[in-house]
Amino acid sequence: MSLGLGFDLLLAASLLWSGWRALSTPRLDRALVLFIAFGLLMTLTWARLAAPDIALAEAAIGAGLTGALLLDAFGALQAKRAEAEAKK
Amino acid sequence: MTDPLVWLILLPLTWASLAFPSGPGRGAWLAIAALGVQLMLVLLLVVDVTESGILVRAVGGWGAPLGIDLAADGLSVAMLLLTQVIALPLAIYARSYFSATAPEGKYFWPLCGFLLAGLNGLYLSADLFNLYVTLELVGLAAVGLVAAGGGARQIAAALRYLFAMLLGSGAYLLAVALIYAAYGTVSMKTLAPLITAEAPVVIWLAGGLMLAGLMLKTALFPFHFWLPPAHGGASAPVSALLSALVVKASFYLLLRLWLGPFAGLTAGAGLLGWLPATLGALAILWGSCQAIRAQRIKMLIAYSTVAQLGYLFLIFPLLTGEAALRAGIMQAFAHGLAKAAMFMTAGVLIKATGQDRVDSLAGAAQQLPLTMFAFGLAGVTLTGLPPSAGFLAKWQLIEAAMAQGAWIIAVVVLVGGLLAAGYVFRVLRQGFLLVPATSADTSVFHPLPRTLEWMALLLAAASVLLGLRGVELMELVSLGGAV
Amino acid sequence: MTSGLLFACVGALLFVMGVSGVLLIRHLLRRILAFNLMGSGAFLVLVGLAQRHGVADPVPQAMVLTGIVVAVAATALALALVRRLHALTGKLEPPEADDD
Amino acid sequence: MKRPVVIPAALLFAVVLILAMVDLAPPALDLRPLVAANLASSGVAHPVTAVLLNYRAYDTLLEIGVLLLALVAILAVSESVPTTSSTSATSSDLLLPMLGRIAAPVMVVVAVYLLSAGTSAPGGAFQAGAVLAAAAVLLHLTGLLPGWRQPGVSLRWGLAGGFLLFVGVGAILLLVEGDLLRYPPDHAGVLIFLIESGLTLSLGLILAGLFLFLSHDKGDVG
Amino acid sequence: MTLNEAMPLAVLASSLLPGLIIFLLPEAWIGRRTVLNLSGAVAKLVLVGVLLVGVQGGVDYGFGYAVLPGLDLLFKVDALGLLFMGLSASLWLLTTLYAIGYLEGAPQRSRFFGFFSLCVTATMGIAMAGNLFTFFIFYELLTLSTFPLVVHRGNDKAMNGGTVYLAYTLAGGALLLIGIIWLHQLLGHGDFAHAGIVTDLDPTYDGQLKIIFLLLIVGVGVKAAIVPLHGWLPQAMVAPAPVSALLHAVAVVKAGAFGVIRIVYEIYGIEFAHTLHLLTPLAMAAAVTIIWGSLRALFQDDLKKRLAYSTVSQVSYIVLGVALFGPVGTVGGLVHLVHQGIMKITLFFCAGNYAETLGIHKVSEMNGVGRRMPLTTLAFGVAALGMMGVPLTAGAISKGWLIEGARAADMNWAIWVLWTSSLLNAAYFLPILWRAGFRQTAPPWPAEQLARHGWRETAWLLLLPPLVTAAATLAVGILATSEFSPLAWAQFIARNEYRLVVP
Repeated sequence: MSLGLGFDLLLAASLLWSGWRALSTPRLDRALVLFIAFGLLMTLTWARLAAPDIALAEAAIGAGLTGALLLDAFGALQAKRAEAEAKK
Repeated sequence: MTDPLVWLILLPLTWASLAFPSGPGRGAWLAIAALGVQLMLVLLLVVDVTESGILVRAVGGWGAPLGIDLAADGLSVAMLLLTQVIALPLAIYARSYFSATAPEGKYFWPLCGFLLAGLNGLYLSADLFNLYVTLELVGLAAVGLVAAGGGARQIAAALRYLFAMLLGSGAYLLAVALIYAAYGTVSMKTLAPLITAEAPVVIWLAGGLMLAGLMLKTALFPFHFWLPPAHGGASAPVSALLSALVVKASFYLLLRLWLGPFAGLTAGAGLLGWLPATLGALAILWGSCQAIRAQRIKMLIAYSTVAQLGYLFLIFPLLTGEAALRAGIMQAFAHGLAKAAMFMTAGVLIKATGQDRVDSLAGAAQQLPLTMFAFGLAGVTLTGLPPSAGFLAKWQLIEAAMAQGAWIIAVVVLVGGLLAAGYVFRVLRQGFLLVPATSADTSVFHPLPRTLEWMALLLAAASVLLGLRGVELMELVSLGGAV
Repeated sequence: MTSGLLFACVGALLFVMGVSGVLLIRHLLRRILAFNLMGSGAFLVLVGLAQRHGVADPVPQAMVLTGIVVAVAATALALALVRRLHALTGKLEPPEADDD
Repeated sequence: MKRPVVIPAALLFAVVLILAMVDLAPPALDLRPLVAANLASSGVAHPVTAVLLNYRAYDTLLEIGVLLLALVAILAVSESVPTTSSTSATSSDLLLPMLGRIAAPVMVVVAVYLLSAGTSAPGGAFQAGAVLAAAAVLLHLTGLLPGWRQPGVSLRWGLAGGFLLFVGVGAILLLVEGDLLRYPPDHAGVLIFLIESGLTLSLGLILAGLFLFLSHDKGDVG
Repeated sequence: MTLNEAMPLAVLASSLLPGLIIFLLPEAWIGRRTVLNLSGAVAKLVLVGVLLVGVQGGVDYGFGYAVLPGLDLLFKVDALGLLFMGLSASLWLLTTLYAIGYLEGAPQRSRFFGFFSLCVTATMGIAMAGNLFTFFIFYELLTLSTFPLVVHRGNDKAMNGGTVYLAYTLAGGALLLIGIIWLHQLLGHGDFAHAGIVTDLDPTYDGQLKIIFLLLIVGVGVKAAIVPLHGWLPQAMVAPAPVSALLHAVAVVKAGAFGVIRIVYEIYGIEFAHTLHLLTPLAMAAAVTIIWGSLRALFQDDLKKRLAYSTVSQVSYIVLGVALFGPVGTVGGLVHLVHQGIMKITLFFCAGNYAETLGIHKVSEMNGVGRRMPLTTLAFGVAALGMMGVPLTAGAISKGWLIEGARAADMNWAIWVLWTSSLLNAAYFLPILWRAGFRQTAPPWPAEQLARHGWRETAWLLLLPPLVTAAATLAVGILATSEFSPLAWAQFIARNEYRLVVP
């Protein structure tokens, strides 16, 4: 059992775990953070698969931009909700 | 020098991306002019294919399997022809339909251009991964059109539509991944001889994924849930575009895969064709019954689309003979032309009365005779009554079914025709009904540009007239086997 | 087992997880997450399975680059729709199927 | 109610799929030698870039189309209510604007590097465009760049320009060389670099736009 | 394209083109519409006349082209078709005149006349169809173009009548379609040929051929209103009088009867149909229809409904004539196709006149109407006597030939059916005549709309057509043995086309 395989197994497990938790965790903000973590793990995975181009793109687009989009949407929705509650 | 095949993709891409910077609501004339050119290009292509058979173009000059091939045979040229023939009148209609300030028309032209480019690209592509990109182009453009400028109901419909599209193309992409892993190529031409009945399990899984994904995208029962709200909720030109053309694209792709690269699997498993056929039969019955019950006129037409798509899938068990393929393409033409016309008339009726309930149509035959006549003609085609393209489709389908002893298909086709008459004549009946002028629920009819009515009539008449001369189209379809 | 094959298997699981999520989850933001998991799964299968013998293959890698861009386009459109729906109805779940 | 059907089916599918994948024989066809053999005439030295912008450049062309289309669709969906310029809430913080001022130029430099590196090493128009977009997002988050409303003419041309350039080059090559996007080997490198530069700019704008248009649309209607 | 090829198309165009143009004419352009209508009708009559002379001289008129690979749209003019065309063309002219008078001032006349012309086009297409495919196309076109006429009044009653009409005819059409395609499947074509086309098939197909026969006959039987497929006909009487007159007394029901003739003689061949034992059941169905229709007519107070049930009964005379295996019966059936049309259209014209002039819709309202409207009542009387089979009328000729035919075929029960039917005819027509002629008037009339102008009891456009057809009823009866009578033409068909020895 090489070090590489061990790392791969760990990475695989973390990928599955973070993906699973991103869907199942009750709190939305945590889900989003987990999703961004998932994106970063994907970046590592691409690096492990000798695909540096995809790793770069995943980091910038997959984790970065998608994460930013999601967080921004979440923030806007929270603000809206808070506003609505304040009105009550 | 002039290569109609490639220009059919480049031209819509160009006018779509020029219409966007020109500004909201702009680009109509550009689009109409370009669509006129596209129509001529596709006619040139028909001539080319008739003369020299299958045309293949290697993008970048590399050729499959390293590069991407574009290919045109009778089947794809027929679909291209259908697309441009419907798109041009539809564009003229849309120009009159969207007022300068209408929010739903703001970015209609760029979205429409990308949609048409995606469709043309899809019909011409011979590369499985490239097809995935065209599928996404078509799907996202369609979703954007449905959602554009809409209220909550439309947005919700668009979301449902979007997720259905994404699920479908996701399944398709996974299948492409499996195929690439198994054979090292995604070129249809290279794959066709490789995939045999002894293919590894992943190929069967890939085939299943593609089948499921494309059935979802074509809204085959029971995957039809997304279609009625999306097609019924969008603005009339968009509904026409979607119902007439977009759903046909995924059907075409399924057919192409079935007859092309996957022929080795589908020919071996004779019973496989009965799966889509059974679902198609259920779609006809279910969709028609829902259409008969529908209260809103566009919902009625949308459910009719669910039903009419069912006919397309009845051909799968019969594909061992060429007659079934012809029947399918004839049905695609019949439904495309008629359904575009029908949604266009619905747009006129809704604009004129300001209401969209079937019950509010009383007196329409008197106020908008041209529109009601167009609706009637389109209805004749959908019902499959002669002389219409729908009738020829039905005739060939029943004949093909009987030739192979598949009686049940013949029966389903006939019952479907009677059910279609049920919902078509429900609308006509209401339109012919005269209500006393004093009655409170008399609809007020607003004057509209005549272009709207004439374009609907044009397409409806085309759907009927095709029923008097289908030889050329059927011969074109037979020039086949690009893959 | 090469890392290619391993990650292809992970990809398969992620894909299945994503599809189930899109089908079962009603909350729209999470559904978008699920769609992205599904996409990532398919990408992993594409590259991983092609490289199951341990040699890098540029063709599927380029395909995945294309796929990632398409996925982000779809995600952005989905988010735009969700935000619009939320603005109009205040809800983050699609309304029940209205068939008429 | 769907749960009892979907989950077992999904699990079953996953198991069958994984078993089948493990079982899979090596493919009959291997494109890698082909990719490598034609690298010399492709105009770039990095195989992934060669696939992206030469062998399968048509995919890339359509993909940029998808991206531009998504942006147009987002604009079509979002309400064009002119909101007062969203002065970011973070303006009280002095550190962030500073960071933005310093980081943004650095990121532009990184983008240019990625773009030029793409011909021979990992990187290219996408990555560079993404970094540009990230710079714009950063500027927005630090309050230096307001959220975009309905785009003006020059912005719209900027968004569509890269794609139009790509289509234009493709069309000219079709007319001159006879095939869509067939680069003459001598000029392939230059043409690809030209396309990539245009794409980097437009991709940066589009990707930033995906964020900034959405971000502007807080959905305050009625 | 030669002139002989163009003739069938010209016949179609003479009503199709005016019809399409009329659709687009503004409502107020009465003059131009009338000119178009009449010139189309006259042109058609002239064309049919030319064809009559040509066919008698042995000229072939035909035109065809492929709609689908292996499937042709085929037109062919033969003597049998001309029998139907001659009837329709002459009655179209008269009915157009009548309709112009009838609909004066009514709304939606452009639509009415447009669809009216389409109906006649469809009828001509049915008559000239050279194969089953073409026949079916025009058969369904007839359904479609009559629907707007049935629902023309636009009230709920009209809508319901229209719905029933559609339900029957579309379902019948579906069965017909499946029969036709099945036959195509077996033969590879469906062209009409005078000796039948299925005889070449292996005897193992006899079972299938019997089922196909049933499908085909049920399909056309709906329009021919064979019991129990007749339910739509009385319902469709909500249509305006010209529609009832031309379409539901002549074009639609005759299209069904005509279809029966084509199927029995030119698809199966009379000999082969006899060998398959198909004729006796057909004759039985016709007999049941004849009796049942007459019985129902007896109990109708609504005048148009009584006429409608009478139609149900009378159309089956034609079917009976066909099913009587023998030349005499054939001639009787063929000639009745024309004679019944002339008589029945007279009756409907008169019924329309009563309704339009005085508002009379029911038999019980007709007391003394003969004094108020003597000419109309005279025409009605002539036609009613003809229907009963009184000598010197058209009806006497056809009934005579039918009875002779039944005797020649050794089907004595059919003679009884014909006699019973004649008695029943008398039972439902004589009371009407008696009321009209001898009962005292109990004014006022339900709704008197048109005043009397001297001898003109109603508008002259309403009066002229029934008088002409009533005169024709007598003429074809008295001059039956002359060279140009319908009877002579029916004998010509039987002799020249079906190679029968006609006495």
